[in-house]
Amino acid sequence: MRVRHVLALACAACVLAVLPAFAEGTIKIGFPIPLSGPAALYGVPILKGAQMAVADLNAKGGVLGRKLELLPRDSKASADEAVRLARELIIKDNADFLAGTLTSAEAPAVSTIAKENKIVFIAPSAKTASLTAPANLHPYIFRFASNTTTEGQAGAIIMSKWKDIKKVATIAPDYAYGRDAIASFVAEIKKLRPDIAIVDQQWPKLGEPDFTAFITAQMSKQPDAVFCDLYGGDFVTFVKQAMPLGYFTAIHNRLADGGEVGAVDVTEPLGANYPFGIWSDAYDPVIWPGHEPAAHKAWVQEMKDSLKSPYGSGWAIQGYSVILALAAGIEKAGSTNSDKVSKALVGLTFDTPAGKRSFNANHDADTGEFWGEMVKDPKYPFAIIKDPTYYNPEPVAVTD
Amino acid sequence: MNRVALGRSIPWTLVVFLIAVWVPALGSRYDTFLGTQIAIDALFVVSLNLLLGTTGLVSFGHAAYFGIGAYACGILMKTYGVPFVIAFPAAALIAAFFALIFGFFCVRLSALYFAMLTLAFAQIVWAICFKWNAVTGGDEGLPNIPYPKLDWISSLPGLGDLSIADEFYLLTILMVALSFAILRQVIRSPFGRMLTTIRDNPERAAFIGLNVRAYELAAFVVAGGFAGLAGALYGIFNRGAFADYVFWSKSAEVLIMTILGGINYFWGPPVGAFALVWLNQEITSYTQYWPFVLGVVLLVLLFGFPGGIVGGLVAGYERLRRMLRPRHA
Amino acid sequence: MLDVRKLSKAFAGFVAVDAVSLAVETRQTTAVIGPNGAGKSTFFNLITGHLRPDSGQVLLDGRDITGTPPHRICRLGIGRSFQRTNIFTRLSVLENVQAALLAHRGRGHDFWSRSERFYRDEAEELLGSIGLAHQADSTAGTLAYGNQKQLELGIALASDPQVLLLDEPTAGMSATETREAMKLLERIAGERGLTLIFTEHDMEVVFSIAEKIAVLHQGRVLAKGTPAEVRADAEVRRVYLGERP
Amino acid sequence: MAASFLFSQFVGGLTTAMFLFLIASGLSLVFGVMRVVNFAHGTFYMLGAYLAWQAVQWLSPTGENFWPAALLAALGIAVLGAVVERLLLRHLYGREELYQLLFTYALVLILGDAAKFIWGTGQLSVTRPPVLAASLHLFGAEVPLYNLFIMILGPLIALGGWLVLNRSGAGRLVRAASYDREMLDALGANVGTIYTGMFVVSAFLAGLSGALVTPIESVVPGMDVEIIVQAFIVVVIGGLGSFWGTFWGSVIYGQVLSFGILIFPGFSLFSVFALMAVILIIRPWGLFGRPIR
Repeated sequence: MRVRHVLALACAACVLAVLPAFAEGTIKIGFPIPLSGPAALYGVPILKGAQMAVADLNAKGGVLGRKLELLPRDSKASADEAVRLARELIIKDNADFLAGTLTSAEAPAVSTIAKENKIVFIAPSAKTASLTAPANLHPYIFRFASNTTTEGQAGAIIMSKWKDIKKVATIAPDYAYGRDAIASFVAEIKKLRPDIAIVDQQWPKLGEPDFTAFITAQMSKQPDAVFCDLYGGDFVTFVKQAMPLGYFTAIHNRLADGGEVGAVDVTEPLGANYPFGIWSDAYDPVIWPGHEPAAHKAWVQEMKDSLKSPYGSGWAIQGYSVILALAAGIEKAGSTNSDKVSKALVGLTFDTPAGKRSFNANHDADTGEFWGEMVKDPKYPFAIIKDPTYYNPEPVAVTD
Repeated sequence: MNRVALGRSIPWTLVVFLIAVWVPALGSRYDTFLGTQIAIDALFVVSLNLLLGTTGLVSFGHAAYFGIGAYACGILMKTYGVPFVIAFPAAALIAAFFALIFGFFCVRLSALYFAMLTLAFAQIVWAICFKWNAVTGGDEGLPNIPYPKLDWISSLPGLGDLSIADEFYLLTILMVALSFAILRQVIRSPFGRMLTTIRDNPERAAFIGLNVRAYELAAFVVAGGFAGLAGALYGIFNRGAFADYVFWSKSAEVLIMTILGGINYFWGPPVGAFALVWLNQEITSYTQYWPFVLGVVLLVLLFGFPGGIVGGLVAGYERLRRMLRPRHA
Repeated sequence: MLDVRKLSKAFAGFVAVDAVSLAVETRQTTAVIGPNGAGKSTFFNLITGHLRPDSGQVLLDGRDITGTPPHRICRLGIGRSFQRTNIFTRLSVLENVQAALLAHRGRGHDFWSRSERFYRDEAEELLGSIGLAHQADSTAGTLAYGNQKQLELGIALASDPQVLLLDEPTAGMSATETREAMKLLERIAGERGLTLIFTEHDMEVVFSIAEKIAVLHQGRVLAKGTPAEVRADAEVRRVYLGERP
Repeated sequence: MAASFLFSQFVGGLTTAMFLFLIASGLSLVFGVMRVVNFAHGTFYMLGAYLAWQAVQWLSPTGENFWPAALLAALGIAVLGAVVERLLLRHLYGREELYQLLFTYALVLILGDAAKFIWGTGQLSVTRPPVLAASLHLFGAEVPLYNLFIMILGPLIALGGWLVLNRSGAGRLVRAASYDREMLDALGANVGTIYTGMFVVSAFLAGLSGALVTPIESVVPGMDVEIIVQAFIVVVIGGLGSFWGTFWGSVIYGQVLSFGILIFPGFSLFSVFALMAVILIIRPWGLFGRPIR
């Protein structure tokens, strides 16, 4: 008798332990993203944006009647780590979808995992054109960010208007993002201004702690202007080291940076030490005098509250929008089956705080960047983008 | 002490292999996943232990040959479309070749200097992997290494329809078991005996007529080759080769696994690999501070159980046997 | 047999061995004596290739072996024991001797056989002759000190040497142990026709078995000759024998 | 190319070199005397940086009190070094080198995570001390005063270290300890105290260099692993255990890195690894080391 009781109890315990795994529970979204190191400056707000979206959607009853659950993991901006986490999220944690990753090293690596496991993966910030190039495109990869082609072209268009420059240098992190963006910039600037010569190209690694030698080497080639793709913590360190070396004075602050260093996330830590007068971009200018959409204003307030930050972040919008896009896809597909969601996402138009966006047949969203000159404003203790202008040059067919 | 008869006559490699075969059938997808990782790590640590436990050489750069194997196999399979049956042994040969070159310089130094030199060469390999964008993919690594063609495994009688991950698992444990059998034999061979004399006393070893450096180099090359095999499998398993594989912290990690299991036993290091992988997946569900836990485990090991898990078990078994046996025996 | 000519070695300006010459006949037993720091061990290390001499020559059977690495010297027929016991502590006694046999016979490159199957009988026989047969399966490191010294002799003999260099073969032994060890040495040298060169502190031992004695002092040869000649040497009496406690 | 640019490239390289020397000297001293390769040296450096940031927050976020904060940080790390040596490391002296290596690696893991736990994973930053915030116009190049300060401090520390090692009684004991520990024990010198002292001095240097780097570089997790690799290269190039070797190793490293970037921009950090490879092939024991076997 006793034995049977014990057995029954044991069985019940087992069933209870196993139950949650089988219940039609939450929709799980694996979210590997850099939460440490210099890239965390962007990774953390992206994650917070995503968490905000999940909270908003769940407050409205979730998607298809099921709550969303975000499974964030620190990818340390390393492709190796991101791959490991992505597989663990799928195999161990039974994630239904993947979103996240920050760098263009992580996203392509995770994309192959998504393809193999037939799980939809939406990248909020990886820009490398090769992510969705024909050779690498598969049904499950989607990108919400603008791509390196757009970014390089935007930079070239801006720089082509600086009439007196003849010698241009570039500096960008030495991996897919930097290399692709610089390639696109160089191709476009040569088209727009054949009189311009590229005099120097520097390739520090991502997370470089000491830029001094790169800076002095670049100065020795005496460029008139610089196209830069350093971003996040790297840009903060770069500026800190370049200022006393007279780098910005030498180029008269004629530098364009496509790495979203116009976002509050970078301008705030640099404060008064920001190289005012350079041109840069942000996905979300946050401080947006002029033609700001009404919905955006309300959302920014919510975002600031949610981030507990008086100035918010220019990156939260990427995390937020990715989750909205995924939810819209699931809603349209009426299922969490990745094959169906993937079909639903192609051509889907959805709302984001900065307006409507849609995924094209190439699985890229038509996301552009807000560019402008970085200026002082008495209302803020840091640089802001003057007249943020939306740049979204026609996406060009990418040849691999 | 090290002459325990316990299980000497049992062909452990075969036994463990026959048990491991059942994992895909009985376990979850995640068990197979962990099993693959443990099997590959086990091969990696056993190759290191040929240096550490058998020859008495502390290599702090063993990850170099693991990484070279991963890149070599990955580049051959992905970039050049070479089939696995050729790429896999080629990875071992290439890793062994690099071990020969680096080892040539390393064995000229001894003890701590040897360890530091192996580390230095491993960092050079890392720098090459990290910077040679055109070949290794640089910072982004070499993602998307294709799986080998393994449909034939599913067509074997009695196996049924297996997923590619299951098939790769079976391939992995087969390769690891074969490697174990070879390494076990090498250690038991006269060559292996010569290595143990070098471990115990290099001065004396030279004076029984051994060219100590040549033997150390040979051991280094063999260990490098098998580390290369482990790396080749890992590159496919982890769906890519990355510069992190070669970084010095990876070398430290294998050393930890090896001594955690116990360097005085062939099966010590694989037990260490099993324990560490298992512990990692248990701990990471509770806390993100895995390095902290690993550090504490390491401290406990260094101060409490220098013989490692298997060393501790054998010592406990010995004590128990002595307690249970009548005195006069 | 062994002819050492004007061997010199200096360490950072300090001359440890200074133009030492020594000719040893086949089957002769030679003792090299001298106070601590006289250069005895360095002298041995120069002969066996552990150190490279600054100048001078070592000839074995008329063949120049100066600067040859230790493992080759060993192959050429010079065996040696060390001042600090040098055995393979974690192997069994039998495995120690087996390993030496394998190494000497060039079997070390063999990857595909089992090492324990080689030369079992020979190793056991050798252990018998040095009186360690009953300890064959013990771990070498656990042996008593005297037995470890015996084993070291066994390892040296496994290389089938013609010349055997022994650095303080009885260091740390009691008087009885010393007597037994020397008896064993004499017997084996006789059986195998060995040429023995040894260093020793115990003058009783030295004068009882050495046929020839060389006295080293501050790196130089102070005196050479038969025990009687050396005993009679005034210089030796003054600087060396006189200092004996 | 104008000479002023070469000069500024040279100065940049020298700054890097002197920073590296500050860090690597401690690593080299501990190895030279105690035969311990302290992987945790980089972690001491990182903790020094975090402590300096913390002290600056307490004392004055605007940066006037940077100097006391830096000193405080260095002293804090020295105390940490003493605790580590006295409580843990000393129990491993009799053991194989492998155990000491792995012990210091355990410290890397534990202290690195502790720093993450305390200060988070974000990037922290300290402003330049106002006294040295300006730049000097020298031979047509801008040389930040702070870099100049580091370039002067490096050789001073080298000279000081050399004087202490070679001209003082304590230094003689330290050098003797590096040759033969047993002999020193027999002479009645307290080797334990010498070792503790050495470890504390080395930790102080690591903490100090960590504190001093904060005005130019960002304080982030992982900066320990980054720096230990560089310090290690310097020590290997110069020769393990050679104090002056470490100094010249740093100088060579800095210049090769700096001019490598100028001449072969595509290769950047690879130039120093190539340098290390060449030196190891010619002299595996380093430029100033002694062959040991």
